[in-house]
Amino acid sequence: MSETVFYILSGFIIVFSVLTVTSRKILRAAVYLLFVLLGTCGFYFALEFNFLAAVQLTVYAGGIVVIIIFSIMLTSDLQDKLEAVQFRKIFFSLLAVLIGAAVCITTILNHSFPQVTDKVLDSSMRTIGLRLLSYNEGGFVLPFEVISILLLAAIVGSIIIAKKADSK
Amino acid sequence: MENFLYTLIIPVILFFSFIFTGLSGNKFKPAVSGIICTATVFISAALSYWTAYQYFFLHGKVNGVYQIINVYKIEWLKFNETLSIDIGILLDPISVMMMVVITTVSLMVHIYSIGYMKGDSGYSRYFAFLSLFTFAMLGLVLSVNIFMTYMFWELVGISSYLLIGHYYNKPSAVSASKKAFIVTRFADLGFLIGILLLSAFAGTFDFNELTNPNGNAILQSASTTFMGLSAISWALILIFIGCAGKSAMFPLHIWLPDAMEGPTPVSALIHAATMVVAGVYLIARLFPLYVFTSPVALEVVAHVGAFTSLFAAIIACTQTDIKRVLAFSTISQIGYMMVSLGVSGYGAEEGLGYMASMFHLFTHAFFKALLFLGAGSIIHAIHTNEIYSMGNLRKYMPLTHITFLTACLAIAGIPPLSGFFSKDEMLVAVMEKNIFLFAVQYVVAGITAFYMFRLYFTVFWNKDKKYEHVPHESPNVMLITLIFLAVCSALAGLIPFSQFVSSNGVPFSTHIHMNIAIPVVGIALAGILLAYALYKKESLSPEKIKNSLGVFYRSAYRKFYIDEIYIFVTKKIIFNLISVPVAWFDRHVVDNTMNGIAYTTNFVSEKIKYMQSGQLQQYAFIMVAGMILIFLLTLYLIIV
Amino acid sequence: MDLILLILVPVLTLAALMTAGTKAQARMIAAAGTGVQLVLSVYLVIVYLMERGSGNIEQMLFTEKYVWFNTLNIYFSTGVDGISVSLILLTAIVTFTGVLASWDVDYLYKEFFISLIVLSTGVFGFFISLDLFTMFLFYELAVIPMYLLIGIWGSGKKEYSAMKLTLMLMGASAVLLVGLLGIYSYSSPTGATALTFNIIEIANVDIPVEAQRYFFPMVFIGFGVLGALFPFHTWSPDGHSSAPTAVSMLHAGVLMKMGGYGCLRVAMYLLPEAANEMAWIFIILTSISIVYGAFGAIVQTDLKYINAYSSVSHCGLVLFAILMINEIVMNGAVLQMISHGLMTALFFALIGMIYSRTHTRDIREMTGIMKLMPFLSVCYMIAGFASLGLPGLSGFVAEMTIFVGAFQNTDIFHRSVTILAASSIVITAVYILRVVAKILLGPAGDNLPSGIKDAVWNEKVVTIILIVAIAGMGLVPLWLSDMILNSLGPITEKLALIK
Amino acid sequence: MTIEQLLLMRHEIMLLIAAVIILIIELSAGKDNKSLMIPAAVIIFSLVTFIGFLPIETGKLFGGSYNTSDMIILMKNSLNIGVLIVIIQSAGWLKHSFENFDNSGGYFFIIISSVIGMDFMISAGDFLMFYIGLELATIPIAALAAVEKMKRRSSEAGIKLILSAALSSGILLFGISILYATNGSLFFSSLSSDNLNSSLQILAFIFVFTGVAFKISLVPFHLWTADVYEGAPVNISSFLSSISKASAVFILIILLFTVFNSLVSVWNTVLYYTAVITMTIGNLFAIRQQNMKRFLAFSSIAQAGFIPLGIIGGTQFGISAVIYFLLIYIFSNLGAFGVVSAISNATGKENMDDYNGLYRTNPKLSLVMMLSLFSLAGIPPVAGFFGKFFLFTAAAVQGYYILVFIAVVNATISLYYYLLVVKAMFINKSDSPIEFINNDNYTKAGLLICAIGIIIIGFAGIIFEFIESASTGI
Amino acid sequence: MESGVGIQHFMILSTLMFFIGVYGFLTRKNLITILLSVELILNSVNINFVAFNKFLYPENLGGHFFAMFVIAVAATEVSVAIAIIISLYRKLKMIDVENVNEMKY
Repeated sequence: MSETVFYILSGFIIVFSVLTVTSRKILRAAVYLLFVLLGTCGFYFALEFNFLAAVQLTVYAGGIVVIIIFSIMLTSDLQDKLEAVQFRKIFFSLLAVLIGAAVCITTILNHSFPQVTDKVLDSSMRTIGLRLLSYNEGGFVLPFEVISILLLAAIVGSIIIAKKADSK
Repeated sequence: MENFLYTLIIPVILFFSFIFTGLSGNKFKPAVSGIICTATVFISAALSYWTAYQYFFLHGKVNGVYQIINVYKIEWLKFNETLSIDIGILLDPISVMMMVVITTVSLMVHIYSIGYMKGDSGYSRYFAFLSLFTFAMLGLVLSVNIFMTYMFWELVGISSYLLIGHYYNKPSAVSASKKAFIVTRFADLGFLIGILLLSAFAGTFDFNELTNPNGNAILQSASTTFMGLSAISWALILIFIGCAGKSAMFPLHIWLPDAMEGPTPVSALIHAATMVVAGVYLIARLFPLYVFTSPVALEVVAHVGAFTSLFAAIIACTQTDIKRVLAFSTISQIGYMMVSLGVSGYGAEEGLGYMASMFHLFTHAFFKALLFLGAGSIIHAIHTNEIYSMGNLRKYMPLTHITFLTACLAIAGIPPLSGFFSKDEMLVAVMEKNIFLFAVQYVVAGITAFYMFRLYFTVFWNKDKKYEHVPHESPNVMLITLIFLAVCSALAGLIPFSQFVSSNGVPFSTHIHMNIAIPVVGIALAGILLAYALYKKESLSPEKIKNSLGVFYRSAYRKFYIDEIYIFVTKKIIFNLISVPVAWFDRHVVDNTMNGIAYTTNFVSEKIKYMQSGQLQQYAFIMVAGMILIFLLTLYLIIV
Repeated sequence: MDLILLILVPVLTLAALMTAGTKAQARMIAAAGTGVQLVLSVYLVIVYLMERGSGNIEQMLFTEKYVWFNTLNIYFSTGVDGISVSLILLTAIVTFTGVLASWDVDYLYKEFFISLIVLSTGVFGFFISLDLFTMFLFYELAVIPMYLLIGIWGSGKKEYSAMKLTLMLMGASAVLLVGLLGIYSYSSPTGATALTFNIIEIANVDIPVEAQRYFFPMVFIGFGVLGALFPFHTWSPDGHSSAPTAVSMLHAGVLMKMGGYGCLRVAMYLLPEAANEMAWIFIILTSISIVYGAFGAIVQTDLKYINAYSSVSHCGLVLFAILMINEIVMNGAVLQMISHGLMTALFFALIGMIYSRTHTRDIREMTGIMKLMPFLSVCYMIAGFASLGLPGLSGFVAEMTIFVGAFQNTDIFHRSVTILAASSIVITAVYILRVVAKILLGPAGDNLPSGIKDAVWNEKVVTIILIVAIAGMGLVPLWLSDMILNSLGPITEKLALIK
Repeated sequence: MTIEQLLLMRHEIMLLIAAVIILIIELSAGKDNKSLMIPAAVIIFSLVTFIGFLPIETGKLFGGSYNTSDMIILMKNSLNIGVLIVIIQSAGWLKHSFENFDNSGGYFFIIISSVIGMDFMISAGDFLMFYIGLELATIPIAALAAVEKMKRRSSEAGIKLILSAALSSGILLFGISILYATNGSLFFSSLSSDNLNSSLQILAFIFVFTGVAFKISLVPFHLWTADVYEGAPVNISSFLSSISKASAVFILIILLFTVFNSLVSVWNTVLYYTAVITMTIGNLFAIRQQNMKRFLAFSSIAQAGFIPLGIIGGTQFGISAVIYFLLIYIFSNLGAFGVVSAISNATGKENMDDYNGLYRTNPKLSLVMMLSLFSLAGIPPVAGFFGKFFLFTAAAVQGYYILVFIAVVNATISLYYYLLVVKAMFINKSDSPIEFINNDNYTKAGLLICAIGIIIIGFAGIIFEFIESASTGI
Repeated sequence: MESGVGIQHFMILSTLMFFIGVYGFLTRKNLITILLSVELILNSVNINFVAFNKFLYPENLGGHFFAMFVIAVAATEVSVAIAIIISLYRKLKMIDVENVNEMKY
C-alpha cells in the first residue's frame, strides 16, 4: 500500500471520526460514522482482507448503522441540534484523552516491533472457510459456535425488553 | 520447750465468733450475740493470761534471755524462694504483753458494751465487729512476718472503719469512718512501700530474720543510698509513716478526733488502748532494724513524737467535747511513747526507752480505756458529749467519778498510780539522750495534768446543769469494768516491767529516779492546781485567758486548721484539680479522639459522595482517567 | 480430661436452648448448661492439680490436636497450664452466676441466653487454645455477641455504646491479627519446618528481633485494648454502663481477662526480645491507666461508670504486672485477673440488683439503702473491700503479689512506677468508700420507690457464690498461686534468657 | 476429535442442553401454562450442578482454545452452585408479577447462557474465546437488568451497564490487540512463554486489566456497580455481584498467572494500590447508604478489595485462599441478597429504615441476614472469617504487612455498616415493622442453602483442603 | 508493505481513533451518539488486528478472525443497547445521558 493511499484514507477516517463525535446533529453523526466505517473498509481491501471488508460493509455499514439510524429516527427529532456540551466536560475529557493518546503513542513509537516476516498472507475464501470450521489449532469453530449462543441470547434479551409492557 | 500451740486458739476463736455472729445476724436475740462474743473473748483472755504466765515465768526465758518463739508458722502465700507471706504466731515479751493488754481491754469493753449498747439496733453487728477487731489486733501483734502484720494492720483498719461507722444513719459518723480509713490507708501506703523496699534489700519478710541483730537483713543493709539516706532508712521512715497513720502522729492525726463518732466503748478499745498503739508496737517490733541500720529514722520518730505530743496536748486544752479531749490526750500520750522509743538504744539498760515506751503503752491502755469507758458512762447518763453541758456529776455518779479520778491521776503521773512509773521511766530515758526533747516532754506532762483536770473539774464539780432527766449511775455490768480497770490503772505501775520486757530480751531492773520524778510530779500538780483555779474555783476566768490568748487559742480550738488543710487538699486539689480534669480529659479528649476517627470517616464519606454522581459519563471519565493514571504511574514513576 | 468438653457443653447448651419454648425452660437450660460447665471446670482444676501432683511436668496438660486446615498447619490444639486452668474456673463461675443474675430477663429471653452462651464459648475456647488461629477465632467469637447483648438488652445510650465497644475491640483485633500473622510468617525462620500457629512450637523458635519490634506493639495493643489499656479504654465505661447486668459481669469479669492472658501468652511469651526492649513504653501507659482510672472513678456519679473506671485501673494493673517481667509479678498479674474478675462480677451483679429496685444508678439519688436492703448492701461492702485490697479477700493477694514482684526490679524506673501504681490503692479506697458512704450509709432516702425488697434466692446464690470465691481466694491463696507460679516458668525463662 | 474429548467440555455442554430444554419448554408451553418453568429450571440446573461434580479428565481441546484443569473445574462448580442458588431465589421474583412470570423462560435462558459465557471465559486458552465468553457473560445480563419495564431505574441500570461494559470491553480489546502486536499469538500459553517486559506490553496489560477490573468493580472502575445493582432486579444484582464478579476474578487470576506472569512486579504494584483504594472507597461509600441493594453493592466493592491480597503473593496458597474466599463470598452475598429480595418482593421495601424491628416479625429472615452479614464482615464462627483470615495470611506470609493492616482496618470499618443493618433488624424498634412474610418454598430453600453454606464451609477444613489440592493448575 | 507505511502508522491511526471514540463517549449527550463512539472504539481495535495480522504475522489469520468476531459482538451489543435505549425512551421520552441519573451517591 502506498503512503499516499494510507494518508488519504487515514486522513479521511480521522476527520470523520472527529466529526462523528462533535457533530451536533445526530443523524449526521451517524452518517459520519458510516464514512469512517467505509474508510476502514478501504483499508481492509488495501490490506487484502477482502472477506473482512465485505463483512464490514454488510454487517457494519449495512446492519449496525442502519439500526442506529432507525433508532435515531425513532427517538429524536431530526431537526434538533444537540445542546452544546459544557466547557468543563470538554476540557477534562480532552485533557484525559490527549494525555492517554500521548502516552500510548510515545510508547508505541519507542517500541521496536518484530521484523516483518516474509511469509505470505493467505486470506482466500477457501482458507477462511476451512479455518472457521476447523477444530484444530488455528481453527475457529468454537468461537463460531459460542458466538451463535451470544447472538441467540442477545435476541432473547432484546425481545424481552422490547415486548410491549402490558401484555395483559 | 513447752508447746504453745494452744495460743492459736486465742485469735482464731475470735474469728469464728465473728463469722458466727455476723452470719447468724438477726436470727438470735441480740443478747445472745453479745454473750457469745463476750464468752469467746473471755476464753481468749484467760488463755492469754495462761500464756503470759507460761511465757514469762516458766518457759520463755532461756539462759536469762526471753526467747522469740515461733509457735506456729505456715506459708500462706509464696512469692519466691525467699519471699513469702507466712501466717503464724510469734511469742516474745512484747507480743505476749500486747496480747494480754488487748484481750483484757477487749474483754472489759465487751462486758461494758453489753450494758452500754443495750437496745441498739445494730447490737449483734456491733459485737461481731468487736470480735473481728480483737481478732485482727491479736493477729497484728502475734504476726511472724511483716506482711502478716500488714494484712492484719489493714484488717484492723477496716474493723475500725466499721465500728466508727456503727451509727451509719448519722452522716457525721459515716464521714468520720471514711476519713479514718482513708487517712490511715494513705499512711499504709507508706508502710507498704516501706515493706517493699525492705524486702528488696533484706530479701525476706520474716521478723526472725529481719530483727536478728546478727542476721543478713541488718548486716548487709545500708549499701544503697538515695537522696542522702540509705535505702533502708527510707524504708524505715516509710514504715514509720504507716505507724504514724495508725498511731495518729502529726500530721496524720486528724482522723482520730473524728473517730470519736463511734460508740464510746469502741473508742476505748480501738482509739485509746489498742489500735492506735499499733504504730508504737510495730516500731518496737522492728526495733533492732531501726537501731542498727538507721539512727536517722529513729530520730525522725522521736521528733515527730515529741512535736505531736506537745501539739495534741495544746489542742486538748481547748476542746469542749469530752471524747475529743480524750482523743487528743491519746495522741499526746502516744507521742510520748514514740519519743521514748526514738531515743532508745539496744540492750538492757541501754534500751531503757524501749522498755519505758512499752511500759507506758501498757499502763496507758488501762487508764485511757478507763477514761473512755468513764466518759461513755457519763454520755450514757446525760446523752451529750459537751463538757460545758455537764457539771456536778459526782453527785449522781459516784462510782464513775471515783474511777475517772483515778484515771486522771494516773495519766497526770501522780504517784503511786501507774502513769507515774511509766512516765518517769520515759522521761529518764529521754533525759539521757536529748535534753531538748526532755524539755518538751516535761512541759507536756504539765499540760496533760492541766487538761485532764480541766475536764475532771468541769464535769464532776461545779454547778448542776440542766439535764433532760436526772443523771443516773450506769448499770452494774458497766461499773464492774470501770472498777476493774481502775484497779489495773492504779496497780499496773507496780509491775517490775523491765524484768519482762526489754529491747534485747535480757531482763534488767529499774528504780525511781527522784531527780526527775519530783519535778515531774511537781509540774503535774501545778497543772492540776491551775485547772482547779480556772475551772473549779473560777477565780481566774477562763474566758479572759481565752481572750488574751486570742489567735493562738482560736487556732488551737480549730485544731490548728489541719483539718481545713486536709479538706483543701482533698476537695480542691485531688477532686477539683485532678479527678475532675481527668474525667473531663477522658470524656472530651480521649473519647473524642476515638469518636473523632468515626466522625472523620463519616465526614470523608459525605464529602466524596459526589464522585458517585449518577452521571454515566463521569463514571467513564473516572475510569479512563484512572487507567491513564495507572499508565503514568507504572510507566514513568514506578517501573522506570 | 478431654478439654474439648469445655467447648462441647456450651454448644450442646446452645442446641438445647434453640428448642426452648418458655422463659422458664430457657433459663433452666442455660443455668443447667453453665452449671455443668462449672462442675467441669472445678473437676478440671482437681485433675490438673492431681496430675501435677503426680509429677507431670509437661508445660501443657491434657493436650489434644485435631487437624483442621492441614495446608496452613492449623490445628485445633488444646491444652492447659495453671494459668488457663485458673482462668477457666473464673470463667465458669462468672458465667454461671451471670446466668443466674439474668434470671428475670423478659425481652427475647431465649436469644439473650444464646448470645450469653456464645460469648462464654468464645472465652472458654480462647483459654484452652494453644493455637494462635483458634485463639483469635474464639477471641472474636467472644466479642461479637457483645454487640447484640448491649444493643438489645442494654440501657441508656446503648446503641452508641454497643457500636463503640464492638468497633474498638474489633479494631484492636485487627491490629492483633496483623501481629499474629506476622508471628506466623516468622514461625519458621530457617524454612526447615512448615509455618505454624502453634504457640508451643513458636516458642521454640527465635523470631528475628527486628520483626519482633514490629509485632510486639501490635499484639500487645491488640490484646491490650481488651484489657483497657490507656488510651484505648474508652469503650469500657460506656460499654459497661449500657450493658445489662450479666453482660457487664461477663465482660469485665472474663472478657477483659482475655486481654491480659493474650498479652502474657502471646506478646510476652512469643516475642521476648521486643518485650524486654519495649516494655517501658507500655509500662508508662499502664501506669497511666492505673492512676488515671482510679482518679476518673472518683468523680463519677453513675455506679456502673465508677466500676468501669475502677476496672480500667485494676486491669491496668494486670497489664502493668505482665510488663514487669518476673515470676512473682506475672503470678500477681494472673491472680489479679482472677481476683478482679470475681469482684467486678460481684460488683456488676449487685449494681444490677440495686438498679432493678431503685431504678437509678445515680449515687446522688440514693442514700441509706443499707436499711432497705441489708443483704445487698453488705455484699456491696464486701465487694468494695475486696476492691480496695482488704486482706482475707482476693484483691489483697493479687495486688500484694504484684507490688512485691514489681519491686524486685532493681532500677529506679520500675520502682518509681511501682510506687505510683501502689498509690492507686489509696485512691481506690477513696472512691469505694465514697460510694459506700453515699448510697449504703446515711439515713434512708425517701425518693426511692416504696416497697423495696431485699435479695431473692437467685440473687443470693449469685452473690454468695462470688463472695465465697473471693473470700476463698483471699483466705487460702497458696494453692492457686502455686498452680500459676509453676506454670509461669517457661514464660519467664524465655524472657529472662534475653535479659 | 472424539465424543470423549468433547465431553471434556461437560460443563458447557450440560449448560447448553439445559438452555435448550428451557427454550423448548418456553416455546411449547402455552401462554398461560408456564407454571412448569420454575420447577423445571430448578431441577435441570440442580442436575447440571450435580453432574459438574462428577470426576472428569482434564485436557485441552480445539488446539488449545479450550482447556480445563482441576482448578478450572472447581471454579466452574463454584459458579454453578452460586447460579443454582440464584435460580432458586429468582422464583419469588418471577412469581411476583405476571410480567416477570411471563418472561421466566427468557430469564432462565439468559442466565444460563451467561453462565456458559463465563465457563468458556474461564476455560479459554486464547484471547478470542476469552473475549467472546466475556461478552456472552455480560451483554444478555444487561438486557435482564433492564427487564423491569415499568421501572425507570431498571432501564437506567441496563443502559449504564451495557454502555460501561461496551467501553470497558473496547479498552480490553485495545489491550488485546497490542498484545497481539507484540507477540503475534492470541494463545495464553504462547504469551506466557514469551517474556513480556516492554513498555508497550505493560500498556497492554493495563488495558486488559482495566477491562477485567471493571467486571470485578475494583476502584476506580467500580462506579457503575452501585447504580446498576440498585436499579436492576434484586436477583440480577445478586447474580452480578457474586457470580459475575467471581468469574471475573477467576479469569483475572488465570490471566495474571499465565499471560502476565513475567510482569509480576507490575501487577503486584498495581494490585496493591487498587486493593487499598478499593476497600477504602467501597467502605466509605457503604457507610452512608440507605438502600439495601446499593448498600450491598458498595459492600461488594469493598469485598472485592480484599481479593488482591490473595493474588498479590502469587502463591498457590494465595490462589486457593482467593477461590475459597469467593466461594464463601458467593454464599454470603447471595444470602444477604436473598433476604433483600424476599422482603422486596413481598413488600417492595428496600431501605434500611424499613428493616427496623424485623427480628420481631421475621426472625428467620433476620437470622439469615445476620449470618450473611457477619460472614461478609469476617466474624467467626461463620465462614467469612476463615475466608478473610486465609487471604490475610496469604498476604502476610509474603510480607505485605502494611497491606494486611490496611485491609484489617477496613474490615473493621465494614463491620460498622454491617452492624448498622443488624442494629436495624435486632435493636431498633419500629411502629410499623414489616409484617410477617410467608415465603414460598423456593425462597426458603435458597436461604437455607446459603445459611448452611455460610456455617459449614468455614468449619469444614476439608473444603479448603480440596480447593488447595485442586488449585495446582497454575 | 513495499512502501514506507509501517505498523506504527497504523497503530497511531488506531490509537487516535480509539481516543477520539473515548472522547465521544465522555462528551456526547445523546445515548445513541455514545453508542456511535463505542463503534469508533471497536473499529479502531479492528484496524489494529487487521494491520498486525497483515504486517507482522501473516502466517496465521488470528487478527483477521478476531476482527470478524468483534464485528459480530459489536452487532449484538448495539442491538441490546438500542433495545434498552428504546425502552428507556418509552418512559422518559428522551435519551439524554445526563438525565439518566436517578440513582446516585
